[in-house]
Amino acid sequence: MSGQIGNQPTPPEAEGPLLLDIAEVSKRFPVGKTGWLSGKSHSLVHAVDDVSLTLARGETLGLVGESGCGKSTLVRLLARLTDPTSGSIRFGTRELSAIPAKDFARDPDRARIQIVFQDAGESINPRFTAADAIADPLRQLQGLTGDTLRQKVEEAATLCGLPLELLARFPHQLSGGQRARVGIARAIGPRPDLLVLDEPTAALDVSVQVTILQLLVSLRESLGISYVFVSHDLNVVRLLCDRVVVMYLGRIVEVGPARAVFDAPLHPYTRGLVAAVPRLDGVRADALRLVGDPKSPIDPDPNACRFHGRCPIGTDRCGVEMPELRRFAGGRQAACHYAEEAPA
Amino acid sequence: MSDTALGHARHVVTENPVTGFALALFILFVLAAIFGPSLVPYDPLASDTANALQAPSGQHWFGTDQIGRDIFSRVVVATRLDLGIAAASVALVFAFGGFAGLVSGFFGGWVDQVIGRVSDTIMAFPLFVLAMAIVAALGNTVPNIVLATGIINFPLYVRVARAETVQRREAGFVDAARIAGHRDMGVLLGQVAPNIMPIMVVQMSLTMGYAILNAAGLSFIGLGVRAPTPEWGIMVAEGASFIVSGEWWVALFPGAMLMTAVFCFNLLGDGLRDIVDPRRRT
Amino acid sequence: MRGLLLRLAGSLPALVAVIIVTFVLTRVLPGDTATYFAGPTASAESIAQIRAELGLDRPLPEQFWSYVQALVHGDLGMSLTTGQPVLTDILARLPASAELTLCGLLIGMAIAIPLGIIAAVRQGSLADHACRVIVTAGVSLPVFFTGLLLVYVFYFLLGWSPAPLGRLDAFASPPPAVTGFYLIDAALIGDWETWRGAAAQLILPAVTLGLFALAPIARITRASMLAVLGAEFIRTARASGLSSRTLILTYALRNALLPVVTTLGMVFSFLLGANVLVEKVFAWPGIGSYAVEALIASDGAPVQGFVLTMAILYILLNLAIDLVNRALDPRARHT
Amino acid sequence: APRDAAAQAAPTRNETLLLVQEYGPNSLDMQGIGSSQPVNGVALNCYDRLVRFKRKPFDDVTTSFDIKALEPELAESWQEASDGTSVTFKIRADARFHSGRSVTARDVKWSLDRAVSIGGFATTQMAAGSLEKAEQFVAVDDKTFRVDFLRRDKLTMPNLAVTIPFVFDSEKAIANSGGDVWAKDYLKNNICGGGAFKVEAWRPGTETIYSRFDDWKSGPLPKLRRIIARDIPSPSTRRALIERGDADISYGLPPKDFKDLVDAGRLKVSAVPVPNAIWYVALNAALPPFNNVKLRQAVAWAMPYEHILQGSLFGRGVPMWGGPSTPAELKWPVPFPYSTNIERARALMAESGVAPFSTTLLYDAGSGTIGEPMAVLIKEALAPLGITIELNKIPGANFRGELNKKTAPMVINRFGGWLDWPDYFFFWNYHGNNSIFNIPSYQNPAMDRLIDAARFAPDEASYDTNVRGFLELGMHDVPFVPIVQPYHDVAMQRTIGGYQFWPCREPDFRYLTKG
Amino acid sequence: MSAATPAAAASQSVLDVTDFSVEFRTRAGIVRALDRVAFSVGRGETMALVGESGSGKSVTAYALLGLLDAAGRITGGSARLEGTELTSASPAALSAIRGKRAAMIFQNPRAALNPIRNVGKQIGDVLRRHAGLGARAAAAEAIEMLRAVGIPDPARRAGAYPFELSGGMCQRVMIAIAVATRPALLIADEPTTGLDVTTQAVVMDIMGRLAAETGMATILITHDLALAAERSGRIAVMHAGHIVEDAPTKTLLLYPRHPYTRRLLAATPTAAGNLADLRSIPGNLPDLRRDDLPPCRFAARCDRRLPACEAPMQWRELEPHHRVACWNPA
Ligand SMILES: Nc1ncnc2c1ncn2[C@@H]1O[C@H](COP(=O)(O)OP(=O)(O)OP(=O)(O)O)[C@@H](O)[C@H]1O
Ligand SMILES: Nc1ncnc2c1ncn2[C@@H]1O[C@H](COP(=O)(O)OP(=O)(O)OP(=O)(O)O)[C@@H](O)[C@H]1O
Ligand SMILES: [Mg+2]
Ligand SMILES: [Mg+2]
Ligand code: NI
Repeated sequence: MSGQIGNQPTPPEAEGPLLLDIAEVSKRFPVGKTGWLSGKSHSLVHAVDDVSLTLARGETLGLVGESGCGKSTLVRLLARLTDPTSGSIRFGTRELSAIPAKDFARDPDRARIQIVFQDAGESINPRFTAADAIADPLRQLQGLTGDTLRQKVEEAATLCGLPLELLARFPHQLSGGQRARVGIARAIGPRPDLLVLDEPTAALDVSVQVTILQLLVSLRESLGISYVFVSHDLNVVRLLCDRVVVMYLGRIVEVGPARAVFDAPLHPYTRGLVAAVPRLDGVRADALRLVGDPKSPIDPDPNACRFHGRCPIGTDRCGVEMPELRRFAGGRQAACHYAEEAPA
Repeated sequence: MSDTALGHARHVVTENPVTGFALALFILFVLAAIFGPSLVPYDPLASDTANALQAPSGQHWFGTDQIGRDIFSRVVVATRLDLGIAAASVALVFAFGGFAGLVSGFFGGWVDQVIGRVSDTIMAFPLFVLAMAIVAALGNTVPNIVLATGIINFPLYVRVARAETVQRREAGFVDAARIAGHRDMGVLLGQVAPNIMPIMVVQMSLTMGYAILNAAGLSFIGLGVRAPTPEWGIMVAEGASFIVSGEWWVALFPGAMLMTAVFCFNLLGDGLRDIVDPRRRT
Repeated sequence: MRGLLLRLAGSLPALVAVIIVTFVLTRVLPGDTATYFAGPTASAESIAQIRAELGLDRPLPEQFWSYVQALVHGDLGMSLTTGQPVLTDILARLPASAELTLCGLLIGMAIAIPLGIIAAVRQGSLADHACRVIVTAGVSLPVFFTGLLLVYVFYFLLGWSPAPLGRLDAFASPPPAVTGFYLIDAALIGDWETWRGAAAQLILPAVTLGLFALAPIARITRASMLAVLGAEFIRTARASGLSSRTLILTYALRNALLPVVTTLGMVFSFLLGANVLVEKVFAWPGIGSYAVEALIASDGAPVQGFVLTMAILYILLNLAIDLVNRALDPRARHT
Repeated sequence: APRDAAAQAAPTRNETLLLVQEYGPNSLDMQGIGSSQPVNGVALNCYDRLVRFKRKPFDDVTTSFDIKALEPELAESWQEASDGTSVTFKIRADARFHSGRSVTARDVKWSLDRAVSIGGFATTQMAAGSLEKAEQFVAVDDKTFRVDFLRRDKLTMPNLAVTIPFVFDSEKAIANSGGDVWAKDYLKNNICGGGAFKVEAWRPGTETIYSRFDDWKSGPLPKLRRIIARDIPSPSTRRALIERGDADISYGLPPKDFKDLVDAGRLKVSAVPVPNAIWYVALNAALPPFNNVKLRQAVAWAMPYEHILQGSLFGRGVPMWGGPSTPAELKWPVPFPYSTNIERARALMAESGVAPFSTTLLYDAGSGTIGEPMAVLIKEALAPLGITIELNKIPGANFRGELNKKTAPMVINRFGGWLDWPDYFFFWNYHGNNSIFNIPSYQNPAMDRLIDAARFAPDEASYDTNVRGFLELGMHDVPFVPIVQPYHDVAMQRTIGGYQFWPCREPDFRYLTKG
Repeated sequence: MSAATPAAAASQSVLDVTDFSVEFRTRAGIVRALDRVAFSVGRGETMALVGESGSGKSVTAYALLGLLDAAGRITGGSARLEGTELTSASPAALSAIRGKRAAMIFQNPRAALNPIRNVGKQIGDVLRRHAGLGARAAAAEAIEMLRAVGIPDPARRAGAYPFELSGGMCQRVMIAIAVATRPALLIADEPTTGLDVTTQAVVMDIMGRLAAETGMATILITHDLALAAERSGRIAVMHAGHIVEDAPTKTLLLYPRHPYTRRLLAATPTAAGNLADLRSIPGNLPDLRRDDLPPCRFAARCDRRLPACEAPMQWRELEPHHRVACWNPA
């Protein structure tokens, strides 16, 4: 189905192999209302804290972690929907962190970074038909109108396996899988270089999920897009992603090739996470259990490991010294004082 | 499941006979407003003191008033003005209040603060007295009554529009629109505004009734539309003094008409609310 | 506590704005106060004399300044219509309005909340539609008309209700003022005859107001009850086999009450402003009719005083709603 | 705390009168500036004057007064000086104030001095009777008081009987004055005199309760011991109260209600054509188009008189149209020679040469159920002449301001003078000195001469000639188109007797009886 | 027409459901949500009910406990809970059973708890209603229940409101409410959807432990086959209101016989698999409002369809405890 479509992604050759290079990015949200008279509030949610990572051209990066650990915030930062509190976001050769999110809407690079949102239904304006939704970015970002626009819309829809007769429907008249396809079609319409997918299949049945994942793979092949893929489902991440980033309470705790990370996690949190994933082949009686809840992301202790207190192998050291993200063999990194002691 | 809004409306109406009834009434009122003046049997302004205060009869269906004017004709002809006042004031406050609420909810920050203060200030006034003061200060002309009614409804619209906007400010489709290259105003007017429209329409329907009542109250105080223009509020206010003396029809018919109109708008508003209520969508 | 103080402080700007707006409004009122009060045969000099006495000949900013200065000292000026200091008038009349409005609200609540609950529990049923029609009818008539109709029927025709002579029968004397609420004051000294008299006087106007309050309260009760009944925790409660009494009263109603309380506050302040017309019909010596008379007479000070009082009441009311909300909703205590 | 008073023999219901009125006094001091109409009632009942008008029977419900004859009140007798330059009063020996102190000439002087110096309405009214300076008032001794005349003015003596020149307990007033010469604040809130009634409680805007002063000597002791005057703003409610028998007496209802009450016949209604008062339409004689006499006459011929009397006043008034072309009687008001005749109106309109035009008709919002229908009927009636009228209802406070501008082309108004002389009315309304009531801004030196001559006419004959002169001139020039002379209607239960009508139109509790 | 008697031994079973059918009347027509559903759960047993969204899992649970909304009604069959017939029980009788002998927990635990009542009281409410405890005893027992579901510092947490607790804790509170009266049957409708996998593991552990301790039968409703595989002894697969296959977990996973089960398994990502090996299920669930629903509701999506599939569905017990409703099982 991709053969019929002219596919000209626009990565200028000179830009080098790294598509995205973000360094020491943090995002903090003030909590409590900054009332008119109450002055500035001093409590901050450290949603994303000192995160650095890179994404190579054509690579698919998985992002996993507990709910509320900052995955969405991070991808919103790199999609330039919100402004980072600090840090740099380099897209190709361009530094984007200095451009306010407000102005980025009209930036020439806007079309090159697109997002597919978690809840496809909610991310489509209920007053738009599928065609309107897909056309919107094309019209706004590339100034297309009339027949060209329609043609492009249909092209994108076809690419995503969306029957053209569904284009006239409103979101509530579409099934979950179809909505997900509309969301993807809308995002790939402007032919982005980077597609951020924030839990695109979380609300779907397995069977629909499979087709969406396979669609993503085929789009990646035909359009040469790089993905940042956020998911709760480690099995899916493993299937789709080249590399995986594990976050915990706003910080990266482990990075590495997906298979390696899941087969032999270095960080105790990753270990607990992997152990908790249910498997078709039955329960493991000895599986590691992470009891308790994460700490509050509000004003966390800068000198303590965020996992301290819940960590099965933590020591007093973890309470006073924040572990750095260290490099390990096989292109892996982990932020734990005791990562070496990981069982093989 | 229905495919169109119209179809949806149809089944809500059939499911809810009261709303259907209100809709029928509404259509009647609109017809009266449009064609009323050319249909009525008497000149609504023509006095006939020889036939003053006649009880309802075959000749004068609703009787006659103090100076012998035909109440039926006056009541029917008044529809246009009353609906006009209500519609105009509601349209006014819809435009300004709705937009202010939209902006306030969407941008937050100081814009929100300023708009919030303005509507707080209005809310802190006893609203009817504020309307009176505005009309008294600017003169009791129809535009001023419209304006006053609009102003006192302002906070309500700001509140509703703001709440709805805040709910949608973080919605996925707003982000999606940003990603699609819309800037703030584009998102606000192109994406958020159409989505809060249904609930605003409900609001409008409910405040239409209130606007009519408000105009009637002003008339009672003596600050309403100028004589001899027929207007329900004035007619009720004038007729009110005849209730005790037994000429009940002078106040009753305009009162009933007023009540029916307000009633109709309120029921319609409730019905519309059910129609736009997402929980009721299948 | 700090939160409350902050809230109070937060309403200051609105209060200041209210003061300015009222001042300006009363000054642009077209009537010439001095001419009005100089009487019909007044000469130009006597009008000028009155004008000077009232300070109306001075430039507006100066008038405003002295108004504010007086305000700071708790002086709201003099009412020309009653010839009394505005503060005295308002203090004497506020309890009357408050008692009336409160009773109206209570009557409204007593009818509307059960109606709203029934309508929600039996959504779509005949009872639901009937409730809707009944409460909407209540709000569809101008209050003065309802009031007159009630007087006509219950006093004039049937004679069930006492003469609408104000708060008490002409020959009764008010109980010693403690709260200013006759019902409470009479109960305090155990004077049940006065209590009954005051209550009898109160019923018709309170019902008039109550009818008006019916619709918003019932509407919001129904809506929030519906929302709550559809909530998942109600399903849990049902799945736990809780009795329908516990279910509706303890689980659903208490949750549904949160938006109702907020609405009640709004309705109360709305009624307090709207009972202007009711007070007129029932000769109720409240602040609403006071303000209207003053407004018609272009008598600025009482209007300003009235609006200011109402604004302060409104702010206090919101504070009270906040407190009630806090009491009802643990979530509110944490913000 | 009237509660305590219950210990003494409390007034029975039969000794208590329940009066319902639209609004009550805004002060207890009728001389004070800004006092409202009901304050006259306070002055009447709670204070005494030197003299009062002689009462004369009017019909079986009402006693009225003779404006030309006086009887003693505080003064037991008086004597005009033979040269006609002064009058000397002998004050009742037994007259006491509420405080128990005996009334002296000094009190009278202080009170009259106050009336002429305090400014505002009181001073204006005093001046209407040539009472202008404090020097005119002399306390000869404790019980003798003299008024020196500035000029010969037939209004001087009657003006001493109106509600303004009443007598305060000056010692008490001064003691409580707080430094103010005229004790304005104190007297505003306190009765400080010796009238037949005391104010027991005054809740402005709510009620005023009067109780009898049992030591009153200036007349027969009133039968009523207590009066409760409630303010009931809604006329319908007042009507309901009186009709159901819950209230004893009420006035100020819309004319329709009085008509009904009279027709029903279950209540007594006192109906007195208000002396010196008319409802009229003023046409601005100073500005086009109504500066054209023919046009004004055309309007006078087009007025729907009968319709107004029926539709607006429900017959509660005396027609002021259809009279002979010269006044039949030399009194005021008299019917004008106009009546509704649209042909004559058209002819005059054509003669006037005024093309069809639009104009505005002002009326007072306070005139309620009367002004509005009247205005509507006039608007309708003048349309055939090509006069398009926009109605402009002006809220009370604004009305006088509008009149003062003297620019309103047409105004509906009602004027009533306390002192029932034609020249009194004409002086206020037609004189070129352009008082506020000369609403048409009518300027005619001939008229001024006639009025002035009549006011200070040396003899009956010259008075009559001048009165006839100005009446005829007024009829010809019609700056005012008189419509009707209104009734002052008061409804009361059948058990109420002794209703007394005074120029101030407030009820006099001193003569009322119950049961 | 007749469904075979359920595989589990009747003597041991807590719940026996046979020929259970449910319909919803809607404006758009009658939704035949359940059609002759049959299964039984034994004491201490955990049965998983799996299937795509809309297959009728929740409706089964609600219908059993009489929680259907007004539009829904049971049109046939029987459901016996420890011998009590549920389908014909009066609302009052059902309400007495609910929470006492059969309890239910839901997904989205935070929303499923009363936001303005502290959790101790919410547990206490059930105890007071069903265990006849007084207020004080109920409060004490509530604390014990909190302890039993592994909430640290239960005495203090009893006074907490749902919004003060994490999702995992709320779900444990829900479990506490459900098991407070030691019911014979617990229906857990997707109890861990929306929770993190780490939390899910802990919550499922607790449920498993409590079931084992009290001998409670559990119906675990989930769309996650892997979770079912880990946590249940038996799996019943639902499709469009039918139970299509019912077998012990291991058997079902290793030897799925119904084409739908096989399809479902083929679509489920596993730790070891490859994306390209996964296959989605063609087509959609049929519209249950149709009047002409085929006897096998999977037929339209099935690649093993035979002309025989037009015949009314019959249970086939292929081997002991392994039933399948298919004319052409693999
Ligand atoms: N606009 C905001 N204001 C304040 N706090 C925020 C805001 N957005 C996110 N947060 C906080 O930042 C943290 C990270 O949130 P985020 O949505 O990025 O998590 P997530 O990993 O995407 O979670 P999930 O898996 O549930 O989607 C959370 O604690 C959240 O409460
Ligand atoms: N109140 C209702 N009115 C009409 N149809 C209903 C109603 N409730 C459920 N249904 C229908 O019953 C069928 C089964 O729904 P059910 O909620 O049991 O599915 P489920 O298997 O629990 O799905 P999920 O995994 O999404 O929870 C669906 O087709 C649904 O549309
Ligand atoms: Mg997220
Ligand atoms: Mg479900
Ligand atoms: Ni629909």
